[in-house]
Amino acid sequence: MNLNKLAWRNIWRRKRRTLITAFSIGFGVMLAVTFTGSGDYTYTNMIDTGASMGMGHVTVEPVGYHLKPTLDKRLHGVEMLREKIVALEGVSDATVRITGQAMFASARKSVGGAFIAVDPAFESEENNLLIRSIVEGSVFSDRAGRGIVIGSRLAKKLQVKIGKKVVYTTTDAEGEIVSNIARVTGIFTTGENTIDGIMALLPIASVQKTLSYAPDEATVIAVVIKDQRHAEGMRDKVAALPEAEAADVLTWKESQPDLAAVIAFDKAGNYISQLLVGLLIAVGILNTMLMSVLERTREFGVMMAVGMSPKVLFKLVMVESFWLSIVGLILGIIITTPWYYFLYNYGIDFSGAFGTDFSYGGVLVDPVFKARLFKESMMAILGTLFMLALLAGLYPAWRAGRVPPVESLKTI
Amino acid sequence: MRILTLASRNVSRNWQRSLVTMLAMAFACLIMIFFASLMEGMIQGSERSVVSMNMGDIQIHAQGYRDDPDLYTRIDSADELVTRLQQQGYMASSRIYGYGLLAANMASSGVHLRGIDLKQEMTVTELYQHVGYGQWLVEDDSNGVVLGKKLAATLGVDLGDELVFVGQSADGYMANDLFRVRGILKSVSDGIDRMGMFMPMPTLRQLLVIPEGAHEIVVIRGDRTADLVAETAKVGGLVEGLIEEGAAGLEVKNWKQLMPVIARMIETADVQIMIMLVIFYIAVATVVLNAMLMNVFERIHEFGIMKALGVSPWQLLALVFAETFILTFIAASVGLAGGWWVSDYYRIHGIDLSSMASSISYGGIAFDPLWYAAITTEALAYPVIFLFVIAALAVIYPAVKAALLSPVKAIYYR
Amino acid sequence: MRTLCFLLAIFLFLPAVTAEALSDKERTTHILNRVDDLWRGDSSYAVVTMRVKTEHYTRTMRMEGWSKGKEKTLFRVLEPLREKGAMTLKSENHIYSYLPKTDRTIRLTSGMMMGSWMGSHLTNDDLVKEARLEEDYEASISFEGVRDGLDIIEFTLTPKPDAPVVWGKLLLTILADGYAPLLERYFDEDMALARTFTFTDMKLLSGKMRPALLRVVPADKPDEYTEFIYEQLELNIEVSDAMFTKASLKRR
Amino acid sequence: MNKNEHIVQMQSVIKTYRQGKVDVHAVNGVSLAIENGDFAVLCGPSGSGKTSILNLIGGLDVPSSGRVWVDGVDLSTLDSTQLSSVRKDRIGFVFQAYNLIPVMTAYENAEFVLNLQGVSEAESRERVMATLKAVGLEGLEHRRPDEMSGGQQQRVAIARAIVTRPAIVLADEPTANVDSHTAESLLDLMQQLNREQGITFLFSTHDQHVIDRARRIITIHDGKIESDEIQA
Repeated sequence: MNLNKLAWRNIWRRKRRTLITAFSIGFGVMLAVTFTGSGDYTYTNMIDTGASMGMGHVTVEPVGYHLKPTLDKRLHGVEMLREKIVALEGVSDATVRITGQAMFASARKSVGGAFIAVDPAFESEENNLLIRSIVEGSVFSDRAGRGIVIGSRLAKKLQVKIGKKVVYTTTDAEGEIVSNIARVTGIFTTGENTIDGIMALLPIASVQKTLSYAPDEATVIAVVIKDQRHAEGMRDKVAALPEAEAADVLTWKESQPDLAAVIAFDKAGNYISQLLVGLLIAVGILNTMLMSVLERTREFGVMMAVGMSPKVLFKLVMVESFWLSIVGLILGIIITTPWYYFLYNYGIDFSGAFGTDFSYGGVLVDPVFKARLFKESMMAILGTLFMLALLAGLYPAWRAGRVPPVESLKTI
Repeated sequence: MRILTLASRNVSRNWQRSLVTMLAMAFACLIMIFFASLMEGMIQGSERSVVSMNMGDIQIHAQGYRDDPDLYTRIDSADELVTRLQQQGYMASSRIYGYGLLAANMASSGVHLRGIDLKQEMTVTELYQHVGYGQWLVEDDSNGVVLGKKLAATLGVDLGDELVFVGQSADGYMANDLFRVRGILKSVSDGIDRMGMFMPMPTLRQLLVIPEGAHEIVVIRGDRTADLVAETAKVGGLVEGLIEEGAAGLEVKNWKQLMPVIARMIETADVQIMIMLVIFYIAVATVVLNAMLMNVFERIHEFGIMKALGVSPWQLLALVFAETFILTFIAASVGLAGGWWVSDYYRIHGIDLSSMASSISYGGIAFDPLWYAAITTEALAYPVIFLFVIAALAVIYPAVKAALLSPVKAIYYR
Repeated sequence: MRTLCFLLAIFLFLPAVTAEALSDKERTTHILNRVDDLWRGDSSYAVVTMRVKTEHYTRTMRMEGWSKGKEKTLFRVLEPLREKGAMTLKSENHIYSYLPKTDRTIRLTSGMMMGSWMGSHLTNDDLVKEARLEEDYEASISFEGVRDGLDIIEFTLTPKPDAPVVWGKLLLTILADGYAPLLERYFDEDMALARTFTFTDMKLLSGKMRPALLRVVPADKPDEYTEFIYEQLELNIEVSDAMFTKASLKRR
Repeated sequence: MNKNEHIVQMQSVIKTYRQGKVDVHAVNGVSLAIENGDFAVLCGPSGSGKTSILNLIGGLDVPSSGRVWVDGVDLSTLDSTQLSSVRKDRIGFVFQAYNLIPVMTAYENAEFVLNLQGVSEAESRERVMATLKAVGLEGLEHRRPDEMSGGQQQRVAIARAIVTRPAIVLADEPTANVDSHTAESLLDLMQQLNREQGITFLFSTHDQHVIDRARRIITIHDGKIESDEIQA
């Protein structure tokens, strides 16, 4: 009769109690999976969406561009660098872009805004939110052409439609005011008012010409990576490239501090809630184990009388906590799996309650509540709950090992 | 009364078991109160960030100003309106706005001028407490201005630096003047951060040649708990009264109407918090349920003896409930005191999230990185009530079971 | 226009002529050159009064201006006293503003280009763009004959496909006799009228009869206008290049 | 005095409990020696100190003064873990209320201490089966305590106490909870074990049947030894 077997039988002496306790652990698993999973999903979504808004997960820019984005700062030899970056392990895409401020004017109105000059050959719905959000027309196909894709609100302000002319004016590398003409080939609606109201996509070669940039000069290489969590590592890898020596390499956290702040804040709230729930569950386990120890005082007395040492008794109760938490975790996995499956595949649609254009930190958020759990998060949840359960067992176990034998034998 | 005495003796006789049960319940109660306070604090903090920072509860504009913020679309009798509102127990302050170009060194930027009635403004918003560097405006320093955070960065200016403003005054002439950076705000809202330049109202009146009237009147309810919609209607009525005296059409809107996206976001947060609270209550329920079930089931044997001694099922039931009541009462008291204490600590000190993020902005509004708890009657009362309800529910089954079991079975119950 | 101070420059132009000029083209070019002759000169000096009427104010401003070539203009306020000494320098693509009250010079950024110039119905961008008109448009005669009792010629100016202009077309009407400009109308891309320039008050200026009053009326605010009245015009005078530098602004 | 001649030796042992506000001398200066192979009984009325003496010998309790040796080991020099191991290896306990571990079968209860001792599975199996057979529980190995009668449970308890071949078995009123017929058979069993296997037994009881069977009768009164006689 080993300790495990004995502990296992002991926890099933009170089936109801064990099941309720196991349920509360299982409930904890479900909660943690729901919230961490929703966090993992939402944050990844937000980060990926944010990345597709122009700067990527990792951004290569001219030194100092981040603080003062003026077009006199630029990267040289971007094509070489881009190819080097694309060849790196974990990079799914890298695009060369020029980002800048511009005035957009039609005969009716002129509106201040910003542009992203792109090479249509490298842009896709995957890596570019604006292209993904085109509701009318399409993206221009000629990198040296006169196309422009603008936000729907910007189009409305300018009172232009597909095929109409837009003049953009900006300050070039020498500080000269330069303008050029473009015709609207597409209109996008992201749902985020600011973006729809100021952003435009322009063909990169035309912009290079307008700005008197050389063909391999640009302001940004936006690197999209396969797993957003590796942004820091990728930044270091990119920064280590000899071609990137004269450039700043930033992660999305640095290029989009607002987004990073929102995520950090949300995470903090999430962790605090989960911590409190975890504490509550731990107290539940503590309560159960303590009760169980108290009610078995006499039994422990007998065990000690027949020669079981306090240490072994301590171990016995710890093993009971262990099995209790294993049962709880398994129960948790059983009740969480269908729930997670549901969240993973279908999600809860909140668009009825919240509307579809929902943005945090300047990034649109899917109103459908879905969950995607990272493997690491799953391990962390199970590990944390398991540790909590064991911690909660410590005091009762110590209590058990401390039972004075005579007293216990007297209790009937 | 005898039952209560007996119950309390039982509680103290089984003091270890009682203590364990009570501690679990008290802790659950504490956590619930703390959590509810944190969530309430988050909502209040968000509202405060929106309302108290700059928006106010209600804003009054001349008809059409919001769609096209024209220098000439003004509230003519602004001073009178402010006085009237104050007589009605509101706090109100008028503001004037203007646009132009601000330059420093060789950098320049479009700027949104904001003329502030310094004395009144302090009664309605907390902007004056939100200066990151330097100082807030004072009347004596008429050319000392306070800039939005990003504007200051765009211009590359520091405290004391010189600013040149060029624009057009209301009479069509060129408006230009030199200003000095007196303060730089912390993050407030996207608009203010990027474009905002605050100055004393007389300075702006002189600069833009606007001798009277205002573009905006910000109103704060005298009673923070008063219904916003009703108060908006009331202010609307008050304004209506003035219009008959010959003023132009005015528009009265509360912040939820002015910033529907933010209002909806806060409502969403409300929903999320409700969900979190429900989850919390379920977690608490399992803990309390288990604790109470254990406490009663363990003692069915003992109840059997009591029945054998002639205690009636009803008396037994009453006894169990009395015991539960005593346990819950003590636990709730301790939990309430503890929860209150913890919440109060965080109400004063806040949880500092600024190490994670210097500024947090949702939908263009900057929120305070210090997360304060807020104690409301609901946050204190609901957990306590819930504790009693759950304890009562948890104990019904075992208590009835104990009451109905035959004494012999009860004695040998395990 | 290239010969006048930039104010006049705004509304006139020398449209481009293609090398393989056909007979029609030749005639068009010939007439437009004659129109242009009215203001032809490598440099100029002018004194102009600007009157602006808007819904909210009416104001008058007197100013003097110099130009050299087509890319350089400098402009200084004479009256009212409140703004006396304020200067605007346009050199190549830059516009600088000198403010006597604060004794500072500001360079306008691209974001400010659409702002009103001096409270008038013209924008800073109009100042920059005028010099490019001839590069940006192609002209053809669209009407010749009597209209409203006047024998006129009407040119249609169509922007070249690559030209960075917002307009859909411009219609220029001149008197058939003497080629004095009468009317210039700006249309947007949907060919709706956006603004109208009218030229009246023929006067002897710098030795020739020229229209001395220019009035700009925005189509959406027919009650408002900006008027420019020429008091004095001298062409082909001595002007030093140094005058059109940023450094000279403060010295004046 | 050679302590090894005696399995148990008590020397001027005093045990004082504090009950409410008064000190109660449960054991008041007892000196006692139990020899190898003894079949001795402590008798006396309720509260005379019998159980306290057994507890002190079993190392379940610590004397207020005086010393206790078990199998030559001075218990006062041991900590709780060492006491556990003395109990495990040298002492067997039989309680009035059987005190079997409810989640274990008869076999497992008997095996429990061997398990603690770390005896190999094969050997412990052999010993447990033999012991269970000796106490007359053959075929009942897989019954749980709640599936057995009081007498059967007490037999398991005896099996558990002797399976480790302890120096002494301490039995606290082992027949108090069973009917007289069962009591007789349990006593037969213990007597037989004493005779055949030479296991030393020390009982506490006030049951005359037990006293009648004992070889040595130690009478306790108010925590003191009143008489100590050998029965023929």
